[in-house]
Amino acid sequence: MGTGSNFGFADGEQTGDSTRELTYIAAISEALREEMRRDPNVLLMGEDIAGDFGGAFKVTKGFEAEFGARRVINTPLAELGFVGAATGMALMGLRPVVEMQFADFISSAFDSIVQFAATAHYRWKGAVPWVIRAPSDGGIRSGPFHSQNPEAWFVHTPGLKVVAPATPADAKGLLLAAIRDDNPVIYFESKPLYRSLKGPVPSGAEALPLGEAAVVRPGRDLSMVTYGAMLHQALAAARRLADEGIDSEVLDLRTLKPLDRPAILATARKTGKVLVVHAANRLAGVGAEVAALVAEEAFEWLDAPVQRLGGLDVPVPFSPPLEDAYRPNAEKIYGAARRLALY
Amino acid sequence: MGTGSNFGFADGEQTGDSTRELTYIAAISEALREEMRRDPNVLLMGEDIAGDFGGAFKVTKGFEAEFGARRVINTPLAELGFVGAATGMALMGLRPVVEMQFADFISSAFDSIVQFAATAHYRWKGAVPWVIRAPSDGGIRSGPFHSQNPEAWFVHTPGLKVVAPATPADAKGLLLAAIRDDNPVIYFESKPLYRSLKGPVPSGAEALPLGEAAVVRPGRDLSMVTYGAMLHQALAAARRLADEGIDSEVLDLRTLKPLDRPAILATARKTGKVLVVHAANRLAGVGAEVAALVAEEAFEWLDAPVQRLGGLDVPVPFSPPLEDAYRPNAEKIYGAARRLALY
Amino acid sequence: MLTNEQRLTLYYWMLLTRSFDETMVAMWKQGRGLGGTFSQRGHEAISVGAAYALEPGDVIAPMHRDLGAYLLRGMTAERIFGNLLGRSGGVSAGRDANLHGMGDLGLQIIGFISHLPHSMAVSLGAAMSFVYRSEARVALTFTGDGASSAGLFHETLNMAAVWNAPWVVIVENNLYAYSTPLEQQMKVPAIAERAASYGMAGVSVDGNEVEAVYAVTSAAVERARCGGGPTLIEARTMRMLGHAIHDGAEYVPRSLLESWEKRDPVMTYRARLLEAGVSDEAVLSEIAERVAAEVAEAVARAEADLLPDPATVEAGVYAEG
Amino acid sequence: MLTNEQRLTLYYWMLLTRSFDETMVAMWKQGRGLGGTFSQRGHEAISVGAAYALEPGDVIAPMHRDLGAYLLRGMTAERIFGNLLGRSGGVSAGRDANLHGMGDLGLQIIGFISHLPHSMAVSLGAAMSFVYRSEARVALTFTGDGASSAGLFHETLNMAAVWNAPWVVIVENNLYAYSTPLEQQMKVPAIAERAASYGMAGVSVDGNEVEAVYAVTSAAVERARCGGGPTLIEARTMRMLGHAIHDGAEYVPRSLLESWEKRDPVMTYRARLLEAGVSDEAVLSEIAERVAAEVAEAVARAEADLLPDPATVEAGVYAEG
Ligand SMILES: Cc1ncc(C[n+]2csc(CCOP(=O)(O)OP(=O)(O)O)c2C)c(N)n1
Ligand SMILES: Cc1ncc(C[n+]2csc(CCOP(=O)(O)OP(=O)(O)O)c2C)c(N)n1
Ligand SMILES: [Mg+2]
Ligand SMILES: [Mg+2]
Repeated sequence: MGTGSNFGFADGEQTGDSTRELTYIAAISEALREEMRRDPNVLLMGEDIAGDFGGAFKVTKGFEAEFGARRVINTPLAELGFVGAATGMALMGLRPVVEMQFADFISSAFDSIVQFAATAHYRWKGAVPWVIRAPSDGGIRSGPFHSQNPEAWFVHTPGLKVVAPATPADAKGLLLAAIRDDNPVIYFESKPLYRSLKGPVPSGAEALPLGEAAVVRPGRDLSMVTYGAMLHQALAAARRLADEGIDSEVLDLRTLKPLDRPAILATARKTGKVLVVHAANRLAGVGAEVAALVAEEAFEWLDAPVQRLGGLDVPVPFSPPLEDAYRPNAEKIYGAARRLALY
Repeated sequence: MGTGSNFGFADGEQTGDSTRELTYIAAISEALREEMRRDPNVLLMGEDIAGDFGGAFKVTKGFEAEFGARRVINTPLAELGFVGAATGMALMGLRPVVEMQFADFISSAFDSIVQFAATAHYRWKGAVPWVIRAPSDGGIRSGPFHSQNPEAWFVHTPGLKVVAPATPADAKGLLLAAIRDDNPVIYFESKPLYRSLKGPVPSGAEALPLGEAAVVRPGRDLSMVTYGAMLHQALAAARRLADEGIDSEVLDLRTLKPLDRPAILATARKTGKVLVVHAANRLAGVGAEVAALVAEEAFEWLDAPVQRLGGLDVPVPFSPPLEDAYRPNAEKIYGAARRLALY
Repeated sequence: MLTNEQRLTLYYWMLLTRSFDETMVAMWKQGRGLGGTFSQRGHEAISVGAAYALEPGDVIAPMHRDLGAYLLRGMTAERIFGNLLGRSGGVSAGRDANLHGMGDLGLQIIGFISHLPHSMAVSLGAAMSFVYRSEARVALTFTGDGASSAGLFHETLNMAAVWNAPWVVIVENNLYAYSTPLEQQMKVPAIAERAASYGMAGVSVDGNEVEAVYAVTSAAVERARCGGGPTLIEARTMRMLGHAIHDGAEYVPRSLLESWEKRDPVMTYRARLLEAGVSDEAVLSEIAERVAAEVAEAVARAEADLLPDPATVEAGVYAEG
Repeated sequence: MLTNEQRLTLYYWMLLTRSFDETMVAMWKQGRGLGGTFSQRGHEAISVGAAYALEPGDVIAPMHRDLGAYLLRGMTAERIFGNLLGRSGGVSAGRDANLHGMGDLGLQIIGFISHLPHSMAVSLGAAMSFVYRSEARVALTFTGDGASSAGLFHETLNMAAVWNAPWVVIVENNLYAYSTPLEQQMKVPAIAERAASYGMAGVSVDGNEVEAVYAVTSAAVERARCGGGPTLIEARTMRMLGHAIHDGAEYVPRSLLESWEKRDPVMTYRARLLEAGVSDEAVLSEIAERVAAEVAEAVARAEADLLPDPATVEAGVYAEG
């Protein structure tokens, strides 16, 4: 159910100034708007995205007025069907951007994503240039069905690309890249960052490359490898560690498939100590792949065991003490990183 | 599509002798038959399982005659719906065993499995004691849609149990355990082993515990951690290595969720060298969790980097040279294990 | 025919539902809520009328606007407020949000999940367990106009018909799915008529008339109980507030709301009871006072209840035993 | 009205389809196959009659018994045999099995996946791309009686109707889904009538009469092309062999097969052509010889073709550029 969160209201970001700061969600809207202006093949589909309403999070508020109902399509409640339809449009050369109302509902379209869209090019050169935008993650008291981070399912599935930006600039640049990419891309946007995070965003419509991680904070003593909202928790932990003389490198993966293996291995080899952090369930999560990769290919450089922090192996609980116990945060990252540094 | 494979025919196993050998598939049939005789709450559902036909692989041939149409229910082609119905039956205390015609089609029921069945007990103490039997794995020229090993999706999902037997005895004992377990269990059976593998099977209806791995071959020099059909490839590789004086320990995980962490760590600490092998796609597969676990908790004991062998990051291709390139086998395991031993 | 006492009972449950709902909405506006929640304003006649048609052994799988059904089945207002507030005494003990996860098999209630319309298939399974065990029980569930676009709607109706299941589904057609009006959801918005193409009974009812809802549901439930097979009931009503608590529903024409306001299921039933001499102002006021007190006490207890102990976060993922 | 030349064209494609199919079945029996495969025997009139109703720019998404549609759209028998045999010159270059993965956008063909009925939604999307670009094109797809039980059937029909898409679906009702007869799949096996509850045109046709299939499909396609919206066509026929090559279909009553055998779409059409004086034995035999030669040559070339180079196994997962 589209339960309310305080992130449900647009707050009319101003645009146009090339040095301006935007919220994370405004950066997403801007990427969509600019790309729709640029490329007539881009269209939007999803539940409740049209009209003055503009979607559960108002990302597409005003879009129907600008681009018309032809390019901003409200769908019935039928994720499997409308993702399949997006695949058909994409095969015909359009570039549909599909909004899941919440990332949690992507499981309702799972079959169409992993079986049809993901495999069409390998099997018969059917290119499927769609993007699914999936508002993911929790920490905002939304319960098991509005807090999920289902990226691992898709990273494991051949043929998809998976993106998870952590900053407004990346949100814009990677969404542009995702739309322009000729493959099915799942774009996990972070609900907790929507309106809590502001940052500089270039006003030009320049795409960032998919598949490139970013060293957000260089450091010597240990590496934190993370993505999405956890980047900011990791940075907070790193600041606190810095006060204690521990110098953390923080790597933001940004793209989860394809993973930037060289960047992961570079930081691991540089510091010799790696802590992988994500909000998704830890067990068999994307962090397991990162840790396994490091263990396999940076073994000789490691001075301590690769550590992982992630959600517990339970559905995301609703009540604050439970959700806080479930989820990594700066405090827990600080503790794990400190132990690692002192190893 | 239910394409043919040479595993599609029953061959009338004899039963009744307590020292007898059964094929892997006959062991599955036997477990179902005995448990249905024992527990009136056990029933079967799935496409084409009833009547004289008895399912795409004939596992339930003759069952309708013995147990009646009430307990052997042919469903329409509606995986999402009939898994949901099984969940409702299970909530009412029945123990449905659902047959997927092929494991590949489990994605069609994904939503119901991961969102409803997996979470009901955590959320409101709704116990869901069903089993989904999923004929999985390839190597038999069945192409991208009849060769999948989708276990990682479910291992990552809180609330499920996941089983993957590699021998006829385990196939029987773990299926009995899965049916008697009060939780939703996905039971991945191995198509390539169905009729190619025979082994001793106890005639009694004794369940094996879920969550316990087995050291199938003790050894000193390195550990192979695997499950399903790959166990036999690993054992073949181990025999060849033994001829060269390399002594491999082979651990069969048997249950993938919950993972037997102590057994994994014990073998890792014993040999200091671990090779994880599965037929599923390697990237972010179950092997990543195993490797990450070893890297994290057996670090001090490791004499070489944890290695993984798995399927490539592509849909399972059909044509023999491609499928062979895609998939691990004894030869590839031998090579990787040898390199590891010599590290 | 309903007795006067039964009519007052229906009124009581509708008023309790309404009072709960109004209190909840007010609390959330005051910042005393946690996360989001759903108002069911306008749906009282459906959830109460339908649930009243069940026997105690029947199973019910409500959706997010069926507060009345939970209450009538014996789930206390305190436990439900506790769920909304994430308290340890809430139905899900803080694990699930708002009206989700409020299952209690002791009360024969199957908990709801967000993903629509999964209660349909699951409740069909419950119904099939009754057939399996030759029990004269029925399963009833609810779904929405929006949810009827999902494939599971079709899969479930089709299987229910083929299996001749003792199962009843009520489609609460409240003209909107979130912001999406009916005409963007389906070309022929006669949902009850879809039943025919499955070989299932289908009937449409005024969802603002509690006795009418009760009557068609009773008939469907009793037919199901006697082996007569499933029924699809379309109950027409209007969602009177936003989709969820944060939603102002500016997309709904005000005139539409005004016309439905005149047909408010609680107020019209109250007037009817007076008119027909079933009751008098004094009795109805006494019910209103009782309801207000119950709700106030439920809120007070729920607010005073503890949040769950974080040490329990990993408990209960699996059933043991 | 069809010209005599068109009639012979239809006959040619049906015969090519049949001949391909018989050759394939024989090869698999001889152990010259790879993996499993599907016979479409009995379905020639549907796949050929429907595909013949399309313009070259229209899109088609066939399912596993629509060999005739692939051939008629220009996919050569050699490429299809190559696909069946996992050869590098096969449509999917050895990546996909039997009749799966035979997409070729140059021929406006969308490839099939096992998971039923995904071609429905995907082809609807293709149709919507024509609306988007204001092109007078139509998308046509096929599905089965079995696949019609899946939720995606409902989701797609509903959206096609709401969006008034230039889209046509043909349900090949061949009385069985694998071993499951119609009565275990649906209570009211009048699939065409389901269209009404979506607000869509629905029509039933004899699937063994190629001209009848052509006629209803043409009408539906032309209506769709002119903005008249989607159509659901139910084509009734019988699956004459097993579900797939390994399946002896012992569950099908022999008498049922015998009665349908008399209505064989290829043989009855041949007789009709002779009877109506459209053609004579000599011409038809000449066609048969031509067809036999084409199939033989296709098989020879496909069998002589190389298996794919294992070094290419990771190529092509992603589209580049
Ligand atoms: C599969 C799925 N997709 C999306 C949602 C988000 N969502 C919650 S309620 C809702 C609208 C439901 O409309 P309807 O069924 O008419 O019920 P109503 O809220 O009007 O009572 C949507 C789109 C969901 N809960 N499930
Ligand atoms: C989602 C899904 N579940 C199961 C299957 C396995 N399967 C392949 S074909 C088939 C029967 C299909 O019947 P129908 O749609 O009538 O087509 P037909 O084979 O009769 O032409 C089944 C169950 C599948 N392909 N897809
Ligand atoms: Mg509604
Ligand atoms: Mg069929």
